[in-house]
Amino acid sequence: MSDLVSVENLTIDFTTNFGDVHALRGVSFSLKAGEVLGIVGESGSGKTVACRAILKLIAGNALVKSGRIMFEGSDVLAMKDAELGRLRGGQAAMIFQNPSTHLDPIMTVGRQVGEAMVVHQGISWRQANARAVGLLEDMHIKDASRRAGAYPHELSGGMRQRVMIAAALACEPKLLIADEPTTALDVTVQAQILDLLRGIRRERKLSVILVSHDLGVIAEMCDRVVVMKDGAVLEIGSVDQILRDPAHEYTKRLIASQPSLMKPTTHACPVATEPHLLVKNLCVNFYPGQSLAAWATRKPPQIVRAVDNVSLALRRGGALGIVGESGSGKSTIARAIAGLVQPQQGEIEVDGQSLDRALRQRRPEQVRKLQMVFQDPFMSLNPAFTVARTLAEPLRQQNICPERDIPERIRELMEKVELPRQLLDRRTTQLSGGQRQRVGIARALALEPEILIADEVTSALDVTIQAQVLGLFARLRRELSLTLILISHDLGVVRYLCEHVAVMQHGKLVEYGDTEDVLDRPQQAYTQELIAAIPKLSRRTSSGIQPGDTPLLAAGSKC
Amino acid sequence: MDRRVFLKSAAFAGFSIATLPATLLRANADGSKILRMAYGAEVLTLDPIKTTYGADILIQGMMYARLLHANADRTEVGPGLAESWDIADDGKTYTFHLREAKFSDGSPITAEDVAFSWNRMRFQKDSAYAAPFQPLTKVEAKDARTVVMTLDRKFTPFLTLTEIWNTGIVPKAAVEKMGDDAFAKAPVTSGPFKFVELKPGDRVVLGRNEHYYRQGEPKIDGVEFRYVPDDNTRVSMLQAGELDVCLAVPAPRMAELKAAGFRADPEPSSTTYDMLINHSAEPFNDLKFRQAVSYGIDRTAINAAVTLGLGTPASSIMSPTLDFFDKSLPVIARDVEKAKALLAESGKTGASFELIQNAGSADEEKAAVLIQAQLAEVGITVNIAKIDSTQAWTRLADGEYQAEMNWWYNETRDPDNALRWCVWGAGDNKSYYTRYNNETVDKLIDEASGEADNAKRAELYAQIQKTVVDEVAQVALYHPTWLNAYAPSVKGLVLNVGLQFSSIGGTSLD
Amino acid sequence: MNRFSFVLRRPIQLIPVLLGISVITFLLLQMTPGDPVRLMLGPKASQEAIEFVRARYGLDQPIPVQYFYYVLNCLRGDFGQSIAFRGPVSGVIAARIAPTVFLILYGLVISLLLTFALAVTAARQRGRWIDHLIRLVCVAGVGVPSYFVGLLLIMGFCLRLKIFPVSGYGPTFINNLWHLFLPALTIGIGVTPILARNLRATFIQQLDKDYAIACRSRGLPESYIFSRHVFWNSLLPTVNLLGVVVAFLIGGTVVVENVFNIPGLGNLLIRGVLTHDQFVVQAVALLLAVGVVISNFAVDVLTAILDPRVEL
Amino acid sequence: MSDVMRGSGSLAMARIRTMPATLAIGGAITLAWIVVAILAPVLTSFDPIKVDVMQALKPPGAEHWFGTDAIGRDVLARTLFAARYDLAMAFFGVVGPIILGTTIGLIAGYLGGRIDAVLMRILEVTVSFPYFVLVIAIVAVLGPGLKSYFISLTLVNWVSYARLVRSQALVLRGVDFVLAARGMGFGHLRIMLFHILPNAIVPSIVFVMTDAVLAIVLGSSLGFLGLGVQPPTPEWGAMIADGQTYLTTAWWIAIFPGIAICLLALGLSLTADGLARLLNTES
Repeated sequence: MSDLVSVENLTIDFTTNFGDVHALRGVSFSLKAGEVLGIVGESGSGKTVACRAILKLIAGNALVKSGRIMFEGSDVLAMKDAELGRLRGGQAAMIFQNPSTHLDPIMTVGRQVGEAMVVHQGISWRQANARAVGLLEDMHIKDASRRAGAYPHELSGGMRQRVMIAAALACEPKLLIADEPTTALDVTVQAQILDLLRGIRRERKLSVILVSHDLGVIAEMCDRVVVMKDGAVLEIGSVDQILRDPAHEYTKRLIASQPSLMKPTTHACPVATEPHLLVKNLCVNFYPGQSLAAWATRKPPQIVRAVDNVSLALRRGGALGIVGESGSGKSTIARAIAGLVQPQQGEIEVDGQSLDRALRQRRPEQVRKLQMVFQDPFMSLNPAFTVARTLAEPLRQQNICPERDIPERIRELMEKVELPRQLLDRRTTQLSGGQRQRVGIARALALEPEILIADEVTSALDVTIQAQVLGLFARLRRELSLTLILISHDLGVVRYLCEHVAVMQHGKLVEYGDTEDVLDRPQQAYTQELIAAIPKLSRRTSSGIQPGDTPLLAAGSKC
Repeated sequence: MDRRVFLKSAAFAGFSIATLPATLLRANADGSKILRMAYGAEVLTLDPIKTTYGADILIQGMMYARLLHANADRTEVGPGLAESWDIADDGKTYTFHLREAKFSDGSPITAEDVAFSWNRMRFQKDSAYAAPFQPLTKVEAKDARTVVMTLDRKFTPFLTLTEIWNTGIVPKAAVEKMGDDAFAKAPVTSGPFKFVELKPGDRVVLGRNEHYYRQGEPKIDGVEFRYVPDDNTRVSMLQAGELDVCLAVPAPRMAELKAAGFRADPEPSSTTYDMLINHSAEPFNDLKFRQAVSYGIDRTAINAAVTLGLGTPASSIMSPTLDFFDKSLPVIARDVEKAKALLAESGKTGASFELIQNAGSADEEKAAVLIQAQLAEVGITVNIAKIDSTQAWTRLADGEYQAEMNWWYNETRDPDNALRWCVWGAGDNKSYYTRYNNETVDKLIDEASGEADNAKRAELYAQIQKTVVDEVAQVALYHPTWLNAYAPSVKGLVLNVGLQFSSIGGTSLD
Repeated sequence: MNRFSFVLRRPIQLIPVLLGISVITFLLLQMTPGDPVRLMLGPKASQEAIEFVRARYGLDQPIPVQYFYYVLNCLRGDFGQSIAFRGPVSGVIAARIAPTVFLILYGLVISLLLTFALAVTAARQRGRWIDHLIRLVCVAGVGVPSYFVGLLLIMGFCLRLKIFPVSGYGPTFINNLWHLFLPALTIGIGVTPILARNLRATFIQQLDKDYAIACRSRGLPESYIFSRHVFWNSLLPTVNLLGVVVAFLIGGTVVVENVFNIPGLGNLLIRGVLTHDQFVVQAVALLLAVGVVISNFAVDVLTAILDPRVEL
Repeated sequence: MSDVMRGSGSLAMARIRTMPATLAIGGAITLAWIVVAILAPVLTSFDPIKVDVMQALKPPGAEHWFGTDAIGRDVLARTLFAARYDLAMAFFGVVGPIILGTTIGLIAGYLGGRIDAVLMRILEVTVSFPYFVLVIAIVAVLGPGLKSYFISLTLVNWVSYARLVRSQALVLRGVDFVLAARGMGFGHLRIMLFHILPNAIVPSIVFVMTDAVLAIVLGSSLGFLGLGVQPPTPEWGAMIADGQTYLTTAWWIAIFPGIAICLLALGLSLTADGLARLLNTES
């Protein structure tokens, strides 16, 4: 088999206001016809630039320093507009990570699927529409002829991704480049889309380049895999070979950082009798803004039950994971407990003492006891503050210690979260995602809480950083004997940190129990579905690598 | 709805509208001779008794015939609707004999209509300008063609008052039928023109009154009287051929218009531009201070700067165009030393006063700034306050001011009316709100109005003029001229000293 | 629920706005020193006549009573009497609506044409000298006062070239296109820089959006992507800005109407404020407020037509 | 890419290097006008209010570079001194609105609920009012002058800032770091001042310069209509109004102040443009 695409020694720089950035440094790889090639790497690794370059979809400030890209023998980078027009869509097509931004929001999806056919093949809009409906049916979209008239916002995320695939396939390309096609989707939807991709690949004899940060996805889908880091290719090989016997240190670390492969840290938990935190019959309703017209016509107010009669109990020092897909209400529970959302019903007790549902009514020491760490490291810190100020503020406001002790306290906090003191004078915007998340943890710890609520704290982080932060959690929990509530969509993360797990769907508690029981022997259909949807990695890795054993994780897994 | 089709057609429509060739759109004149004139104030009412406003006065003068008719420059007043008149020996009874004439609707003008119009003007409560007619006590129709008016004293100027615009004759039947408000919007007229259209804030259109009593007049088909507040826009419109007459041209633009072939010569006016001062308040309650101010001001320089020499510096409070103007009075020459001495005598060294100026009036601002600069050299500080005219008038009338830039004109050439307006302390308006009150002057004014002998009257008026100048009743600055410009095609049109186009009937338009 | 159901809600939202405006205008005018009747009758009017007329217009009543009767009369469709024009306000206003509406719409059409021409050119020639030039002109144009533009236009087109009339408002539609061209152009020049700048920026921003990249990946030509996708997506922010601009314009026509002597509402309003013509000011302010609300409403409708996502 | 930006020391350097040209030029022009305003007495030997009727209407020449006006005042001197007044209008026309508007926007956006509803009704009323007319009406109440201008602009123009800040505050109050601050039990005032305000004010800062341009145009329009500065103080709008009569015979009276306004406005607009670019690249 000959190479369909070959990328040879490609070097691309971006000129920015802050100087040149080396996006790709001498990248070479090739794709054989009919093959599925995976490109894996963390953010900034250059994987997206590399695959976009194949269609010459590079930004205006990109500068090709060297190298070429051959597509069936012709140099893509040397192509003129007309040739590019034939290549893109006609020969090779691309689908992207976020289907909601990559579709034109104000054009019906049928038209978007059909327009390439009109432009490239010169057929009429009517014919194009008919074909688009057919394509949408091929993508397993039910009621396709009606859906074709819908706008993207009227469709679910998974459906939008199907539309984008249909649009890409409209002109029957040979190559499909899929750039993180499932990252923005819930795990069950991800499984469906991956299924679909497998199907169309088989039926249409497509060659595929699949870019992902998720080794699990790569492992399930690909024949060969390219591992990239900092704009360079570290190694290329068959999936089995890379997973079983990675040559490069980084690849090993990448594999070891996969939560599903990490050894649970929950085995040595202390046992207490009285529940530390008790949540009884919690209900949180949202009232989407009621219109005057509705009020005038005496329509009953619309209620969205974000949390529906949920009860939980947690022992001192215990760790509870709450899992669920987006919209399941898991974050709302966390916020309701922390007092940031006021529930309509239910009791929250800490050490047998009832907490007021309104944060303002809680006593200062009650507020202190319960602290939260937030999801998005780019949103959870005040960008106007320095690190020192971020940490000093709670100490000062809640009178944790005398004013003169504050600098010392701040240094201790920095040590606790393993950050160098030099960062104290930095603006929070000058930190990396992982550093920010540690500052966020330090800020929560400043108030010396007993219960820590961690809301998707690692989902925005790269997997190796995630592993480090998870390790930190595990250590802090043990050292400070914290009671932990961990909200996550990732069952691996929960398994790593928590001995109890609650599975949520549509605001209701679906399953609740010991982590091992629930995850290994799920009783409920939804839980089973959830677990089945996770791309499996473990079965293809060798026992040669000891998860949790790499130097980087050592700090985080003392127990 | 397909939004693209919608938007595209909207865009196309907009585009085609905006690109229609402008030359195709010019309106064609239909050949009728309409005199187009514009003024800086707008016409507010067409009822002659309800206003004292320049724009109203101008337009109403062309709409309503009066008992007497003035010639073009108002040097003489002759027969109008009244063919002749008798004055009783005691000077208290005037009998007017009417000619045969019709209103614009073809109904006859009777003595009944005249009596009605005059009684309305004199006695109706909201008649704005009954003041000059105080001696008049009774107006009645003796028969269909005879009107008798009775005065309570001998009053020589009376005959000249019968030409003032607000004595215009209105049809009794129409006014009573329509009511005041409706009549004021669509009146039946007695003068050279009939009413055609009133667009408030924009224009009044008049048409030829076929029933006008002066045979062969008017010679033109109508008048379009437009309101164009901005002086320069008005001039531009004349230059661009959109107007035939531009009223109130800014002085600096007269030469330019004349050079461009327009008839742009200053026309005599009865106007006096002055600084009104409040005699009842500090610091102008002091004669020495008033004199210091008067000597400190350079009237010649102000006249030169504001009218560019088209007016004359004031020597008297009265305009030189009025009868019995005292030519022997000199223009007060600026004398800083004398002013300083007077100021020291007044004991008000370092005094300051606020000078109110109407916002938007360039001439007033110029004069005010000059006064400010000139008095600064004397040692008097002037603070200029630009305020809108409503406030300015209210403060003036309420006496809550120190000094204000102002001007006034006189409807007649007889000075009685003028002096009663501006220095007669017994009057309703307290000497034009200056609160100047000299009983001797009041007495002299009454005496002069009852005197039939012109030589004696001249003497009395000279005495009055000297007194009020010496006492600085108001600080007269200069006497401007009417500055109007006429297109070359306009023949025979003159604005007379009393702000009337008495010559409109004989005006032609080539 | 229907996306367009806001059409029904709008009139209800108008009520508090109108009440607020009437109270503010009422108070403002009461606080302004000066007597409207004196100005109405002219400088030589007698005190007696003034008192009589004041009583006739009810100006001798206490302020709350005046306001109460005002609101009551409004509800009956009587907007009061104009002191200066000695007649019902409705008549005075009716004569002035057309010029202002015409002027604003005309000005908008001109500015939209200019805006699209400039913004499309700049966006398509992005980064070239013409783009820089357009951008500079737009930046510079924001600060040119419209009265100055008006003066220069009159000098050039009316006096030197004699192509357009200096002023006025003609009797026919065609006539008005000609009469109001310069005033409308003045308005257009005033508004275009803001709109064009915004639209150009949006075009360029949208050209880099994910969906545009996705279109490129499907081999659609640049011109097609621009005309079918980017253009329509870019209209939304500009349409919203247009709403603000129109509201601004409605007040801003005052200056233009003054310079070009157009017998419109803006002119009337300023005159009313300065002569204390209470009911005229009240009514014009309310009317203009309704105009602002209508323009916002039009923007909402347009947004809803353009953007299927909008729920109002 | 973003890692590069975090290189610590070079950040300040990078910022200078990346300062948009428009900011540099606009800043220079604006600064130049400020210098002119301060040094006006040094830059010209003429007194801007000194009347000399004999010297009236002199065209630009060796002695009077910009000529003289109708009462013989030096146009150059008046144009230079007028910069003081017009700059003051730009400054004060913005300061009041930004303080009032930010406060209201912050309270409405952060607290929401009924307070927000009431404040937004007030905003709606203000917005529905023809902007220019409201300013004129308030000036008519207070009398012309810088003080009335300042008050009226504050009362009218706060809405722009209130809207900008409110929309930011609405977003920010749901953002994690604000939730974190609430979760740590901080008071509303503290959260508003230290957590919301510094982050919500950026669009306002960008808008300030544009708004200053509008303030100058508005202020000079008032001067043009005769409702601005009291004579004889020089102000550009009033000077243009003065010169309008002489446009065909003595063009210099109106044209030079006209150019002056456009130049200052250009300086401020360019600064605004540059500032917007700078702050946008940062975020």
